[in-house]
Amino acid sequence: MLNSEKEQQGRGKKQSQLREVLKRLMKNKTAAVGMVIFLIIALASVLAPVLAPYDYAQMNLDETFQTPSREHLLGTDEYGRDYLSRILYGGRFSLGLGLCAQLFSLFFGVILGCFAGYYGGKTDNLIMRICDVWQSIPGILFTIILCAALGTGWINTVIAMGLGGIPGNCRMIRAQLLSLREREFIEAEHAINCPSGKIMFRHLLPNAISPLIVSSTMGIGNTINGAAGLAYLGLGVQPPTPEWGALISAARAQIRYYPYLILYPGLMLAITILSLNMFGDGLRDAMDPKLKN
Amino acid sequence: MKLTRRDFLKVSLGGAVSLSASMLLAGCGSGGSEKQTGHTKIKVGVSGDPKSLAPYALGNDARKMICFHIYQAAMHLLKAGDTPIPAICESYEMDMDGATVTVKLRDGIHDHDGNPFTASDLAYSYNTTKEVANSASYDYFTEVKAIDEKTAVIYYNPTDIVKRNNVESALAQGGVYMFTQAAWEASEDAMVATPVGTGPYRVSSFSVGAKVILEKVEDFWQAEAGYEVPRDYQANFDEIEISVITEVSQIAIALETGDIDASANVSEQDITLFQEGGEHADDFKVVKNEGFLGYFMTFNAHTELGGNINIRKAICHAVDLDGMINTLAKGEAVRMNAPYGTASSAGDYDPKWDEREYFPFSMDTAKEYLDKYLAESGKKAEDVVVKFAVQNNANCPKPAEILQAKLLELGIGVDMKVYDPATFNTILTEEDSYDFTMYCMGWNGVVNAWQLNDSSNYYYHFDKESAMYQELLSYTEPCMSRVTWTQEATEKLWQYVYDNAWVRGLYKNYDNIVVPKWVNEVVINFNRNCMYGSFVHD
Amino acid sequence: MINYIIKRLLTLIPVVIAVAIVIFTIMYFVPGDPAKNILGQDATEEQLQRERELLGLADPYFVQLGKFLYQLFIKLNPGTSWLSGFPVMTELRVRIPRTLLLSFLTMALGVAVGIPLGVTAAVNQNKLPDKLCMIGSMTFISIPDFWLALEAVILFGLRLHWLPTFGMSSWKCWILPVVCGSLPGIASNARQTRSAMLEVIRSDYVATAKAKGLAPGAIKYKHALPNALIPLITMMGGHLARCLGGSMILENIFSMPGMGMYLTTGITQRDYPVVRSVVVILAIVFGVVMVLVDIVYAFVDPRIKAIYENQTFNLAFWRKRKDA
Amino acid sequence: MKDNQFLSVEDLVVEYTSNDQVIHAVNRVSFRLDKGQTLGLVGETGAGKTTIAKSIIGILPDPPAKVRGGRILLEGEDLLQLDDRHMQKIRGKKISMVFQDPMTALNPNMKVGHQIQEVVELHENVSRKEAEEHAKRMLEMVGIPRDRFYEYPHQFSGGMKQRVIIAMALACKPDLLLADEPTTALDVTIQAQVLELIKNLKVEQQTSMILITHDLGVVAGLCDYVGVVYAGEIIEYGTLEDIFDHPTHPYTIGLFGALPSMGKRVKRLSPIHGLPPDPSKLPEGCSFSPRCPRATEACKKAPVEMRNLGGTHECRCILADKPGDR
Repeated sequence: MLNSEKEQQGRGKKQSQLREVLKRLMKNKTAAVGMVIFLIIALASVLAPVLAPYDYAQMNLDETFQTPSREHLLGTDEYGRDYLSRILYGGRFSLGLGLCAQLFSLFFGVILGCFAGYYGGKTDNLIMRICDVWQSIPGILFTIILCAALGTGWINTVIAMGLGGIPGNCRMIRAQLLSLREREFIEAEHAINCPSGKIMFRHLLPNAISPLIVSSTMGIGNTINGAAGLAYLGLGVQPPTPEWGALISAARAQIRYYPYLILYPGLMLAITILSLNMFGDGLRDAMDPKLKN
Repeated sequence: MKLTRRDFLKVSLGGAVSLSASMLLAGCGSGGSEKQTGHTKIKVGVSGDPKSLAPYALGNDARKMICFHIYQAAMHLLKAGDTPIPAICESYEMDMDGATVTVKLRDGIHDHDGNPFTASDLAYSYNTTKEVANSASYDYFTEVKAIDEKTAVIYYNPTDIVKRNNVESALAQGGVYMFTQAAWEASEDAMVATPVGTGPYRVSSFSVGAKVILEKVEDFWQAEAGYEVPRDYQANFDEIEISVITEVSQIAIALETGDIDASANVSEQDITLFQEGGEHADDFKVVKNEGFLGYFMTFNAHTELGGNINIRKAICHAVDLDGMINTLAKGEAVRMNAPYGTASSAGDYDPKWDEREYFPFSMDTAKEYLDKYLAESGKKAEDVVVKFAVQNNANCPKPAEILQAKLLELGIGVDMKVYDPATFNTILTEEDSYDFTMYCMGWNGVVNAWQLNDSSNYYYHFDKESAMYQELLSYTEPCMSRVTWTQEATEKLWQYVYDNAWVRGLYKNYDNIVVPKWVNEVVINFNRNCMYGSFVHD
Repeated sequence: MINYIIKRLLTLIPVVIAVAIVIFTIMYFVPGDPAKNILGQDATEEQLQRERELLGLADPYFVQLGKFLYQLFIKLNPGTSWLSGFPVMTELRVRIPRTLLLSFLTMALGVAVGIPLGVTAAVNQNKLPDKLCMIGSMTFISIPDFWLALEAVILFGLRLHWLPTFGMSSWKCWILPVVCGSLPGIASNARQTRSAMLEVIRSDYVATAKAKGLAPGAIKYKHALPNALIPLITMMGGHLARCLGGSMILENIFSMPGMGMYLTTGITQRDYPVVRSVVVILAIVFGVVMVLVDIVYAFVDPRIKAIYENQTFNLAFWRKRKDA
Repeated sequence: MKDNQFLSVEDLVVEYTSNDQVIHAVNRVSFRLDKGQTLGLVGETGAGKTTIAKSIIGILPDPPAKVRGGRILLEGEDLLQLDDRHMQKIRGKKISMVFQDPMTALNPNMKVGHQIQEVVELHENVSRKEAEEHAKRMLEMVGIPRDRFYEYPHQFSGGMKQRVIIAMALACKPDLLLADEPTTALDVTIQAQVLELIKNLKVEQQTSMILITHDLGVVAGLCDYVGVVYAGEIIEYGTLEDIFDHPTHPYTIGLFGALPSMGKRVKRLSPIHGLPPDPSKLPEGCSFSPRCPRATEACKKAPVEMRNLGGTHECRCILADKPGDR
């Protein structure tokens, strides 16, 4: 009975904490604006099939490079495909790429970090040295090599970008866990011989996760930006998929003649990253009140 | 006292330094090219990095272009497929059964450092190239021996000598450049950065991956000894400055800011700036030169869809060739009416093929063939998914996207994957990972594409033990050997490949060469490289 | 202090060896056959086989690995590029300085402009400079650097003729790439400095300094900034990685042949010696810089210096401290 | 009115605004301090004691805090009217402050000696050499060996750090020392030493001092006058004897009731019930009325003025007409 009572109390606490964070978040205007913009973009991408006036792959070779007009709100690209629908569908791939890569690196980073932070000693040292090696190949270089190794395409790019982020998250979680581990409520857990897995994921993690969530929200934008860089080098997502990074890189040849081709995906990318950063800032302040100015 | 190479370099370096200093003051970015009469210098922009200028190195167009200015081969070709004309060697005799070729050298030959060039140097060049390059592309000859000062014998690999065009052109096109033993031994870096050849130009400065400056060789042996110098060996400029510009859109900008005078790598989008009616039409002109790389599609017999004649025909007829040419090459491209060849590039190309219909684009015929397949296989259009492998170089994915859109219109699914060139080569060898491919390759003959050996790509598409393979061989075999080759055999091969739709040639882009107005005539060599040094100008 | 640096450099060696093994394994399992890539389409099967033997690709994984490590670390000979026959060392001796110079210049500009921007934004918080700085940094973080570079080339190179657009013939050629490369760096540095400064400005010792009668400027630069710099220095490692990655793309746009294109073409053409040696050398450079960052970290933060200096500390303790 | 009045604070009002809520931290506080005297400001935490001190020395953090009114006359000069450049000359020279938490009050990145030397160089136009010598002397004065001049704050214990802060504060012989709970963060033994140190230096340098604390024992040991602060107002003011022997305001009585004393046999301490009022919504009338056992209707209506109970003893309570006795 004692345990269940603690459960309620524990769950109650977490719920209120979540509501607390949301309340504080709403109060912070920039974060709210950021979240709203991001939701609009995410919604537009998800509803792409409904919103998009044309199918994104439907070509019309005698209507190439149309500047924005009534039928084609954002004009057409070099094959006469409607650019608005390509950008909307592109949103799916780009946001998907950003989200999945971050979730991928968050997932593995957290597991590695928890083991390193919680068990300490040899496992900690081993995992830390692996992270050292992993991080000593500079960021984008590691992604380039992985992209070449795994080959091009959306899924391979997600894996390549995701793998790059794991050591960073691992270190962050480990640092949090190290400081939390000594706290009394963890010793209390030991006292009632709560299984270590439960301690790690039910109690340690919720307290340690907040900085990671902040860094991941900002990471999404950088991942999409990185994908544009990869597409420029001819790796990552390849032309048929209308991912924003690939669109920007493909449009660079026409930068002088049809600037709108690089402008629109670039703007969408910029707005997404802007909104994510604003949301991330707000989230960090909401989650960590003492940081509030 | 002959200037040894070391102090010559010192002098030229000094010259280069003062030259670049003056250029620095003039602000290397500002002002158009010097407008004095009798241009003595041409600035060229290339998009590929020549990397190494050693005589044996393999490599891209930029390297080949520079090497053709510096080195000479045993013989010389004016146009691919012609009979070679004298260069280093006066003449050659072929002995088919003994599998040897004996060559007679001209006299008065010396390299840039003044070392005399004898038959032993020719033998040395061949043998060193074969040994140093350690690459199988020099397997066509085994060894070269010098008999006396002026004659040498090249021992061919017996199986190769039979191949039709491997003998004569190998003397010019075989990738072996002439250099003297003395120069080779004197060079520390195996001539990678300090090449010493016998050609009309020599390297005066070389900064890795950025800029190569070529300088006219005053005492060019061929002119000095009074021989007639072919038009692509004339040295009409004192200096050629070759800058490597890796970003394609920057080449047009470099032309407009005057950093470079000419380039053959301007992108299709930017070319309109320099053609008539373009912004810079009055300073530049564009010369069209048929490209080397052509786009085409091949089908994989191993898979169920690739092996089916109706599907192949449906896909071939779904190719909107005019749409591709107008969209991607602004209407400027050479259509291929035969697998792998065009009239000008392939010696064995039969002109009457151009009059024939070659898979005319019509969605209805494509639909017909598709329905035939659907009836045969009992499948519905939706659940037919074609696996399409595309090579990711020289803009291959662009025509592939147009084809993909057309096939989607047909109602069948297209699982299109773009592979970088290296991975693409391995994908070809995997039997079931693709139904058909699109890639671009350069061949100088319809037959040349099939004839080489059993490991070339197209044979991968066939199951070696299948009857189809034997049938294919029955058509390619007669064209293989130099002895048994006839035009009818090539015609039969064309017909067989067309009827079975094994290969569908698409088109070849033109290489647009942008040159300044003061260049009157653009000189292209047999290998389609621009010989900037020999451009005729006022 | 010195023996700490030596100890720290010694730990670098196993890391670099591990990096070499990792990159070797990745390239070993990468699809694509180098021999076919070199000989082209028309090579026969036994020609390919002979080429693989020549390149040493035929022998088993561990033999190849052993040879590679022996050549690289003992003979210090990274071999020659399979495609161009150019010894990798000569090429790198020319290319490494260009990439490193570009990366360090962009990093330096990023720091030199980013940090003061961050400080001014933090000091007059929620006033105009703060808002401007934040909006500016938000926009520059989100623009891909190659788009920025291309627009800059068109504007400054083509339209205004102020600056050369490519190559390295004069120092003026470096202006555009360095500025374009440093903008994302400036943006992120400004943001991080601002949040670090905000935290420091609210601390007690700044109140003490004010109580002592120091002028706001003196407080800002003598007391607040040194303490705000400490967390920034740990970010320098990540900042350098971004600059290194960014310079790879900028090198291509401005045709400044550095490690970037050399590596990417090496990868796409399966030129193993090039890829392996470039990655190992980059890892070494990156490792050494991280050690430098730690040493600078010690100079700036006396508490860390104390840990380094007293002999009794053991590596594990220090590791934990640094990783935390 | 340049009489010997050293410091006079008249009707000081300070408010904090944080996300559109206004907090009345200090409401019309007035008190006087003669040269060489020590005033103890006593009260619960959050009563506004520190705000008063910070507004005197002028280091209130500007965005949230704002001085709404009143005057702070130091030797006749109103500090609130001075611009910042002027105030910089006064801070550290005429007025200096000792902070509560020694652990974070010193710049962790600067050598201890230099932090003292800095204030000396700032206010005394002496050469760097002399300033260093002066700083070393100050260190010795507070009982720290002079060769620890070049060490960093993290190499000192809490007590030692507080000594450095005191050395820094008294380096330029200020006329007025503001001590904001100097010993709260220290354990008892160190507390006694630090208080002893402050006492000796105060006498030696004739500095007048405002001591802020919630510990009546400390006040007893050091102060000449005492002001009891509650909810941003001084509710009782007088000499040490007035307050300790004749506490009249119910809150002051409650304070002493909550104090365990060795002499009396008391079974249970009598805490003051309830909590201090919310500073953003102060009650009408006497701010202590909600918690005052003897509160009447009159107390709740109008704000209560300070009333003189004779001599130096004043109290802000309408019921109080003569000094009570304990």
